[in-house]
Amino acid sequence: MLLSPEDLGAIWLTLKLASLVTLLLIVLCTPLAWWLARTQSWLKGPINAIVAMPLVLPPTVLGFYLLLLLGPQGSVGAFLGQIGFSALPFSFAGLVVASMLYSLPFVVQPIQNAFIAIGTKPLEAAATLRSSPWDRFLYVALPLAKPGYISAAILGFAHTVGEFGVVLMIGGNIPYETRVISIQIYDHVEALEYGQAHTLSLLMMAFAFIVLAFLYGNQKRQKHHVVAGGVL
Amino acid sequence: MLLSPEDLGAIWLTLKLASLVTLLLIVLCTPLAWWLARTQSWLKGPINAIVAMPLVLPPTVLGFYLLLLLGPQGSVGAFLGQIGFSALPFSFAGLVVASMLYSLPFVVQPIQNAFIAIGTKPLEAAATLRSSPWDRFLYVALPLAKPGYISAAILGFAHTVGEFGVVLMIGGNIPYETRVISIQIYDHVEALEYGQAHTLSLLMMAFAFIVLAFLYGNQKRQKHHVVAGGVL
Amino acid sequence: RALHLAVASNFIAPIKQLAMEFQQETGNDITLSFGSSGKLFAQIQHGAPFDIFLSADVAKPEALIKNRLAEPNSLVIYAKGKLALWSVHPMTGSLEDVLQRAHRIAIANPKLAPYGKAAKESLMSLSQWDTVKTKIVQGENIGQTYQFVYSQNADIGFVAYSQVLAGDIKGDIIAIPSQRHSKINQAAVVVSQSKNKELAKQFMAFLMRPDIQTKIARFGYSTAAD
Amino acid sequence: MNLPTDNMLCVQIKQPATSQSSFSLDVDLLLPSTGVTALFGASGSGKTTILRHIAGLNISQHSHVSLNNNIWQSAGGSVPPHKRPIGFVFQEGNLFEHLTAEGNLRFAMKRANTGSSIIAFDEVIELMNIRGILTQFPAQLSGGERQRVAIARALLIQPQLLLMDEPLAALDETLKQDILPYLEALCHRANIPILYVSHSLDEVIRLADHMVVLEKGKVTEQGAVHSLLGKLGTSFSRYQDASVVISGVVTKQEKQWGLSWLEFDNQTIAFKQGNESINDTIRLRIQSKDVSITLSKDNHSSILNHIEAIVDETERDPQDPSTIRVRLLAGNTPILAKVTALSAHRLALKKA
Amino acid sequence: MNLPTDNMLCVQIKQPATSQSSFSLDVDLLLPSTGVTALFGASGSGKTTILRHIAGLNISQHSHVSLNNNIWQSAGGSVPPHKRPIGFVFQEGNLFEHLTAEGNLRFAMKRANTGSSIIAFDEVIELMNIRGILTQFPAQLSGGERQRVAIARALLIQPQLLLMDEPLAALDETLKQDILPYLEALCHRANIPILYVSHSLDEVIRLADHMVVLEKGKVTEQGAVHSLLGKLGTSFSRYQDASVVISGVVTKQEKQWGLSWLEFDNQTIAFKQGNESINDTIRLRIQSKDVSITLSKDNHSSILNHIEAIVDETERDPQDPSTIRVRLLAGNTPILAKVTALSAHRLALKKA
Ligand SMILES: Nc1ncnc2c1ncn2[C@@H]1O[C@H](COP(=O)(O)OP(=O)(O)OP(=O)(O)O)[C@@H](O)[C@H]1O
Ligand SMILES: Nc1ncnc2c1ncn2[C@@H]1O[C@H](COP(=O)(O)OP(=O)(O)OP(=O)(O)O)[C@@H](O)[C@H]1O
Ligand SMILES: [Mg+2]
Ligand SMILES: [Mg+2]
Repeated sequence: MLLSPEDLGAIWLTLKLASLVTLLLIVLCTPLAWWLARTQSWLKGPINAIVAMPLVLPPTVLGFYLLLLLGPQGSVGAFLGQIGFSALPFSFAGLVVASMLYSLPFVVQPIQNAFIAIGTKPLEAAATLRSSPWDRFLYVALPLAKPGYISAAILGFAHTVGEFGVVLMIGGNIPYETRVISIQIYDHVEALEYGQAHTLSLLMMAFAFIVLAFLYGNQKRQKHHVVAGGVL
Repeated sequence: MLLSPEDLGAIWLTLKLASLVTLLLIVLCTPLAWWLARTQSWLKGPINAIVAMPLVLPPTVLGFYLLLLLGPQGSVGAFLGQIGFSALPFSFAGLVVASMLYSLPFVVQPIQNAFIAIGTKPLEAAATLRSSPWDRFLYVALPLAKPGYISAAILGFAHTVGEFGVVLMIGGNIPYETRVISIQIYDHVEALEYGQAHTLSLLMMAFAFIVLAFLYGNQKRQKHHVVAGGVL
Repeated sequence: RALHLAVASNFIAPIKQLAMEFQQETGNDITLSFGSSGKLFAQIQHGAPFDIFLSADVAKPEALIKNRLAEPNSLVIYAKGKLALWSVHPMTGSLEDVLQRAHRIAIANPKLAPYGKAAKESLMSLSQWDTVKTKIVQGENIGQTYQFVYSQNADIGFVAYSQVLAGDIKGDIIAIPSQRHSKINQAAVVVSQSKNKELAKQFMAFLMRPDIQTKIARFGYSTAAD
Repeated sequence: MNLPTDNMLCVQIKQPATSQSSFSLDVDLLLPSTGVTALFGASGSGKTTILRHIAGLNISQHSHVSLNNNIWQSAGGSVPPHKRPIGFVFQEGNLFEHLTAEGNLRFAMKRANTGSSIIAFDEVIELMNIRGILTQFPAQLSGGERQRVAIARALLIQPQLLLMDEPLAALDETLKQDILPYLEALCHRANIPILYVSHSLDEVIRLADHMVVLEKGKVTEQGAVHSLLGKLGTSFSRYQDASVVISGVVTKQEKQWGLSWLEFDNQTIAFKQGNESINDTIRLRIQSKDVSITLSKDNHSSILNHIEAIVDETERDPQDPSTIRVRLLAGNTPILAKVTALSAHRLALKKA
Repeated sequence: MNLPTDNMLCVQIKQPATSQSSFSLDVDLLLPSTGVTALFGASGSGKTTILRHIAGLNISQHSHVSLNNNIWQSAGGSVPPHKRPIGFVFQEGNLFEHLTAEGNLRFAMKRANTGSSIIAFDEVIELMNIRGILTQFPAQLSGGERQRVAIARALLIQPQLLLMDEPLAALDETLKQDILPYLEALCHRANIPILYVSHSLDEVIRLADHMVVLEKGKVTEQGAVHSLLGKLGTSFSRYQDASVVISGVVTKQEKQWGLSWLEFDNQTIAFKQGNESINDTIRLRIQSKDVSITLSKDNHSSILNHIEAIVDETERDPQDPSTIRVRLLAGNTPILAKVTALSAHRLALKKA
């Protein structure tokens, strides 16, 4: 099973992309999920819906709209250009942004639900123990929301690895820069190089399986430290 | 804003597909999520990982493998053929199966987390009230897991609507039968019929926005019926 | 029974019109399915219910015949693509100047798309490939390549002449001489499993009729006769 | 085993210590399946764990649980919790958060054994004084309100055995005074045995016929409350308010004074009239600290009851040198008195 | 307002009824910011809600809360809960499920006001008897163990005001006996005022200097325990065990008998020796049911204390016709006695 340097490059790029996207998403989604979990504002419904919106479009089409938006003619692209950013399309940074947008709901939702499940009691207890909002968020809410974070990380990571349409559009399939492994496999399939496609797919699934099985295995039934002899 | 009969057909097909897939997934994922939430078995990690596996492959590639598997030469396809089923690829039934596979983790995960968050206490209380395992599942676990179900339904539905690669590959893009709206939009873009693509995309987003905003708006902070004057 | 055509995505616009005409002429319904040639190929291999396959290249129909999945003698070249260098903005100076000035040059994936292969060959024959290699971004197919230029993320791109004709932005075009690259022939075959071979053959004949070939040319292709 | 376990609640539990917890439980109880049995013991002694085993929420291989010869748990297997005809009032309430108070009660009523609807909805609501809060969700209830709903819920399942884990801890005196007599009456009327965990000796003595004292997962005392209270020097008498329970027949009632008289062992004693009638056999508890000893019969005191007795035994409390416990015998009936050492000295109390 | 609120805990809360709940709270309390104040009232009367307002967990616009002139809540704004120097023992414990017992305590210690580390870790652990369970998670603790950890946690935050919502409800007598005196000593030593919700009059009287009686969200009585207990006919005296508290000076101690003598109003009374010393001023509670009235001084009884008093007032309990409450005056000190109507009749007790 020999991998070409291009395959290796794609694997490396994929890992880098998926890790970075997952990490950034978790950081960025945390305040959003927190707000969504606690707010009584009427904005909650609409914002939740907006978060899920990118899902509804076919990825390549979403990619096309992103191209329009981020291109020199697009409102966002023009603005970024003005403040001195280099263009996002066809760059690794662009891949990161696009993947984040597309995997957003899979990270927000589990975290949000985990925050909801905590309720107010532990936070109230912390507040009476001189724990500031920030402190109680870090030391009470976050640890209690751990299962949600694991779910979010898994879904976000896996979805970014497999994501393809958006990445293809925004990335421009540049070897060693934006050609991730999913594009590489896709190319093999389209070029009828089925043997290479199988090899890469298998490799990817095996790797993912090991990572995920490990992550899940570590996800304990945190809520209830096993009751001696408990039956339910 | 005029929609062609093909557009309307695609819309109808999409709604049918997404609703059916979401419904079936919720029904099928419930026992799986329940088992995953409660078991101490070592199989938990691996099975959880397997559920997330389809995510890791690019959708068209996944579709390709499904085609291999479900086609007349494929092991599953041959078996289904022998027991008298018509072939799944290029049929609506095939779309349903493929979409379910692909959206599975987004439905399993939120439900599983919701079940974990319930803990054993309410179930124990129910057991002492002559509630059989089945009864307490229906009348205690399910209602308490409601936020998880809403998340699962939203993610599953949205993901199925936007899904495209798998559906294109397994469905064969047959109008009125397997050409869902995401493929239709894709075709419009490919044919450079950008106007029609924009119209359909907008329509789809608007529709999804309304449905999601409504769903989320109804998702109350169930866990805590608002405390009069509570500040946290 | 309707005749079921599997058509490469780059031929969506012409085939829609031709199918309508065929329906009017013969009263036979036509169903159209689109996709990349590679996908359609894989689908036919696994029992897709298509009668005719209109590919974007010749290799895949030939491969189908070789695998006994298509009728041996049914292969026809129904269209020949014309490659064009396209930009939304005016292009001045020689082709070389234009290529040197550009920041991003869009081409279709040479491995997958005939237009991509042609673009690469043209660049090589112009001895430009090595100097512009790093500026190239690849679309998965010719449709994406067009979108790169359309959205101006790439300043120029090698697209199909047919696309520029169909699109709402005309911009500036430089035609690439066809001798700089191998032919962009698009071939069609009748699928072996078709249960509608008579009608299929009828459609193949229709497709190659001179008046129809002229119509195809109007979409920006060279005709089979050229 | 050929024990006569016909009308018995038989509970043998061996729960070994685990890596999770150093706590181990090893008890062997044979309790009458009528009346109230109190489970008494320090915090962490295993009271809740025993109830969980009886309910089938915990199981351990080497346990045996049976009620009236219906085996719930043995080496041969285990009846699942929902098939055991019990009612369980949890220490923490455990109401269903997704249902209103009324929803919680209806949940129980729908699943109740309809054959034996002895306990009526309205009656329970009234007693627990929860009519006003029926539409509220548990998160909107006060601690005591939650506890009352939990008791009501456990009653409405129409149990054949009621397991109550400190059911009245969060309730005030007044409510306790309303609820306790009802529980007492209930266990007689419906013949429902109650296993009752409580820290309040008052409650225990008021309610219980039988009692089990636990210490670190082991039983240190068990028997009729009657006899346990009369014994000096048991681990039980360390608990502040040693007392005895006497049984007798009601012989006289004077409505004018709100008093009834009980006759036992040829002695009479007046007590506050309740709903007993003449010739009823009833039990009274006499706390040792309420008993004073006098050598002469004095008629100028507001103390109404005078019982002739002889000193049977005196014991100094090792932890409290100021106090002497005196065991008296009024005929054959033991009575305990707690007096200061100084008084005992002055009166020269010693075994007769 | 120009009230002298320097050493006062000032609590005015107006929480109107909402669509969620028909309960409304309207209280106006001015409490001394030293010693123990008991909050007493039926289940659902609003005790927990008051504590939540003081802690800042509930806020309402029309409230005013201040301690020693530090305003925590007023129309002008609200100090957030984590900036109020309080310790809160919740009725339900509310331990952090993701931390061990020790983790819960360390959480508090890390955030404690380091300036005033009066309460030491080891001391608290020892007192609460929780050393053995420090490594366990809350889900692995018994009810009483959880409650003890919660108390320890609230103490280790080194509060300047301790809010305790039935902290001892799940604890047994023995533990209570260990913990109560400590709390008592603590509030003196560290000068930490305690607001204490309890259903147990025993606890209240043992601990409290001041007391507030709540009914349906309104204050019906408030004042020094001392004076409230002596008043007849207050809503408070409906609670079973009316009593008085007398203050006096310790004049004599006899180790041999484990007794001390208290002198008040020219009378002496013996009591069980504690850690008081000669000349200390201390308080004793005398329960009305422990007081009997005799017309002659009789030396043959084990009753040690005899106090000369005159009958000041008698009152029949409307709910219990068998009982008469008698208010006596020993000098100027009121003493309550609860006797049977029959005895009162026999002794012909009436206002002197
Ligand atoms: N979150 C809430 N929403 C609506 N009503 C509430 C809420 N919390 C409490 N109540 C109501 O407010 C009243 C007072 O409650 P609170 O908890 O203060 O009572 P309490 O005096 O502490 O009672 P207990 O001794 O039973 O704990 C109760 O009638 C209760 O039903
Ligand atoms: N799930 C568990 N895992 C490990 N240890 C436990 C668990 N539950 C209880 N224990 C331990 O078992 C012992 C007995 O607990 P149990 O709840 O039976 O006590 P209890 O007598 O009900 O006490 P309390 O009066 O405080 O409620 C305690 O020491 C406790 O720490
Ligand atoms: Mg317990
Ligand atoms: Mg309360």
